[in-house]
Amino acid sequence: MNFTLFDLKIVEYSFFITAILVIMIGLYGALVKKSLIKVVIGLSIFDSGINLLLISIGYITSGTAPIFSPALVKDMPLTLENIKKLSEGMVDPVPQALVLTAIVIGFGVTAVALSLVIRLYRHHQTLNIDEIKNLKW
Amino acid sequence: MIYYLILIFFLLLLMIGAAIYSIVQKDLLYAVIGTGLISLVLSILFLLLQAPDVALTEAAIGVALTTIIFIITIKNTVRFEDEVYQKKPSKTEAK
Amino acid sequence: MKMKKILVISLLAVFGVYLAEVLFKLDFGRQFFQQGVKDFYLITSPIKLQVANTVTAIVVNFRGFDTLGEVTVLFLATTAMGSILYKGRHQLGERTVLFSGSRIVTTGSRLLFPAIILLGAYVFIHGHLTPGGGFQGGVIIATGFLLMLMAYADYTVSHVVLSVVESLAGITFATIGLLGMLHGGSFLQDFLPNGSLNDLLSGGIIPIIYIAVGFKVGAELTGLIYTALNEKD
Amino acid sequence: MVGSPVLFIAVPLLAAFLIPLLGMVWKESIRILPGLVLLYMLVLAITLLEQVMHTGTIVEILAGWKPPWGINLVFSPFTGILATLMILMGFIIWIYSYRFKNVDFEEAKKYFILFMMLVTGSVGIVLTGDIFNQFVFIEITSISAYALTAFYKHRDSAEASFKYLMVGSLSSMFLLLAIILIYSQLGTLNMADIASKAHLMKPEFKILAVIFFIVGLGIEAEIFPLNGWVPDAYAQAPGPVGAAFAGIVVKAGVYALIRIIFTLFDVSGTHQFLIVIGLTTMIISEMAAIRQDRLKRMLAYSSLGQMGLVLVAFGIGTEEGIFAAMFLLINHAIGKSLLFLSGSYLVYNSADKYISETNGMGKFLPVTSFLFALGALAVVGMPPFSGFWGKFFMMSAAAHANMLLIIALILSVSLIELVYYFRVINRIYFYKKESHITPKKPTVNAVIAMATLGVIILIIGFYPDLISGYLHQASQALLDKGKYIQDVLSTGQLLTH
Repeated sequence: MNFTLFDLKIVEYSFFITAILVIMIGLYGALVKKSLIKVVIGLSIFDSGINLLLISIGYITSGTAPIFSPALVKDMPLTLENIKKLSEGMVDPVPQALVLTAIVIGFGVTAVALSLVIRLYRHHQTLNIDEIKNLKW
Repeated sequence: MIYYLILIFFLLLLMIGAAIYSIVQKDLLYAVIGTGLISLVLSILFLLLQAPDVALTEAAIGVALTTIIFIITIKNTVRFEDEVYQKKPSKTEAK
Repeated sequence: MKMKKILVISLLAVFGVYLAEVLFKLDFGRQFFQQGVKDFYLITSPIKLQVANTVTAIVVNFRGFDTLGEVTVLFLATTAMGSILYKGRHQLGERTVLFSGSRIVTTGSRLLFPAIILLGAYVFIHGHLTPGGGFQGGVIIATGFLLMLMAYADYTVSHVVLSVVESLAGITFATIGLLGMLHGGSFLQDFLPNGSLNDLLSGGIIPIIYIAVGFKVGAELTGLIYTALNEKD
Repeated sequence: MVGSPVLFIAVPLLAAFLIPLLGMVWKESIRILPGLVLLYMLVLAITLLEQVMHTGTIVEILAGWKPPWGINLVFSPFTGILATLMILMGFIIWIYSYRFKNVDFEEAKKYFILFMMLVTGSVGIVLTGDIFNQFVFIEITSISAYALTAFYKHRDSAEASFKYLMVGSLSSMFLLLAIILIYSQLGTLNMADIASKAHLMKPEFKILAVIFFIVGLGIEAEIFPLNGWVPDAYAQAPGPVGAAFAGIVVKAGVYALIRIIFTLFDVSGTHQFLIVIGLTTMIISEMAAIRQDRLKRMLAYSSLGQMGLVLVAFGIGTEEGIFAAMFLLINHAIGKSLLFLSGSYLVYNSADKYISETNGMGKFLPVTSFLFALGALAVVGMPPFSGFWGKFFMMSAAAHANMLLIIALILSVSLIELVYYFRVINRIYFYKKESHITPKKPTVNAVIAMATLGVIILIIGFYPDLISGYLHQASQALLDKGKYIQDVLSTGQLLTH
């Protein structure tokens, strides 16, 4: 296999590679960083990477969005065959539905995490993990 | 086609770059803007991957709301990762 | 300290390479399974449900139970944030984080605010036709309120109104589910006429649920931002 | 029709949305409504359980679509018993905490909403038959748990909660990765459908998915490397919440893990993995428990050890082993909750909750002390109480499976448990009270709740046959994978209108 820059193969894998890299960067931030806000930033980057991975797994080359818009179905009888033919060229809607849910849930968790950060700052006057160590980690 | 590929590569690199930037940057406010940028790029990528619903959600939640919640938190706490630079007098001293 | 960093990076590298190795067995841009649930969704949605946007059909109809859970997660996040930041009965109602805007900002915001609310309402009412839906519309509405909160230092939102809207919308969602149960025997079952494809009044219960979700998400997120802004240092 | 399993989710959700409205009009309703809902759920659960034992698994279709396409709830003997146990514990803990935060209306409202959703989320994890739906319920449970852990406003609770949140959200993202790996290979999210198609998955995907699932669910199931948050969360949370963690949330996590390993995939070696990880969890936690000087941390470590024991029992994999595991699970839920509930009164007025501060409480709090001792004896496994039967069945299962090393380890671990619980009981009854501690009398509802748990322990201890019939059916239901798949996938026609 020869990977030239414009070889389609590498473009395709580049989505996976990016998603994995972003996941790694987010995990690194969440595990290593000392500032609590940085840790939460790491978590949210991790979340973004996973969402990208999910959507790119559902992608179909030169597919259309899974919406039967008026432009798509105009003057075409809505028979089973027509719909089947249209739907073959559509990307997978299920990962999109899952990501929709995952984004909202991720936002909820981030909000709770940040309110905990505010609470911790109120008690300790610092956000450094090393100084907030009343409990053993 | 080639422009399309260049656009995709640019966006992917921008996303990785923004992720590294927001982890490395010591000023948390800039780091948060970096995460906002990740979400923005991500939502354009979703659009290119034919997921307009998700793109809309990511744009609204990731770019606007997450960023603003982070900014509110930073306003309530500290702005810098190394708190040596911290300008804000701590509350206990003020009292 | 250095050791920990090196350890974490090497662990992550191993993990990443392994994950990449497995994922590269998938061909990007191709479907990997023979027969999945998606074919059924893509065909049933336009033909039987008359819903143009398949993602909406999945989110609200086929997997509507997930959406109920998701709305609950947001509701719980708001409650949790209120509970975590709560400091006692006598310390509510003052803004702590103030963004004071110039006259241009305030006038512009006042001009934009109705437009944003309208856009949000459009997005969740047309959730079954165009991209978007209850969540997106609700978030857009919340950003409208966010804009006002940023422009005016003394802009307030009534907690009572927010909580009433939120509760009523949630009750509507759950009640529609129970009505479906009375009508057809299963929770969240579609019991309204489906109309025809790409009509505004189509898709059975989907528009109603999405309007409820839109109100609920809008109220919840506005409340969430407002709680965070009112946090006292 | 008495009702259907979906009411276990729909009714509490409706009530949770209703509580803020009702609270504006009638303040007491925020306390009463969750109790009424839990009582209703309990009645419904018992009726349905009785029905299921005679007629077989109920599969509830949601939104009118047959299983591979829609989400479904499965109320089998196995899931039914777990759900009933959780709801029962939820109801008893509600009785205990009825007067919680009596002065502060806002706080009480949030507590009751979050507590009710904690129970509902756990029940949802157990009942659902869809992996993504399970993920949503896990998030509902976790967010309630984070908020409840940080409920008291003293300084360490937020830290414990943040720790929990970090581990929890990282592992829930791994769960999402596992779900998408499965979806990319099979194109379905339904558990039964996945189980019937699992052989179509490429092996490396299967292994990676199982690893991600174990990482993602291990946090709720509290298996060894992922349970660093547990002692802090249990110790910092309010007493009833600690009891709810031990009695409800862990059970849901263990269930999810067991479902993945027993039903979804048959990767070789997972049973041995369960035994190894269970033994490690058990030994390390019991070693840690004996070194603790704070009561709640000791209880938390002891809880971890017990859950390790349950995992070992599941890992034996025979019907007898699963039966023993179910028995241990029920005993752990009841006994450990009783310990947490009564223990939090024993150290009520001390700041640091040291074990030494329970000295001489036997004289001042006779009922609470007696119930604590009862719970401790039940958890250790002394003969006339419920725990004895669990350990007895477990050992006989291990003996039949020729795993004699396990028997030796269980016996030695029981000895350790005996030592540290007797240390506490000894202090309660035979030491002189420390002068700076003023004991707090438990309220009437707390006494009722604790006494109910004590009575259940005694009843199960003397008449184990009362539940063993149900448990045998439950363990058969878990092992019979083919029947599960058939039950789910053959449900109902495609409902249309």
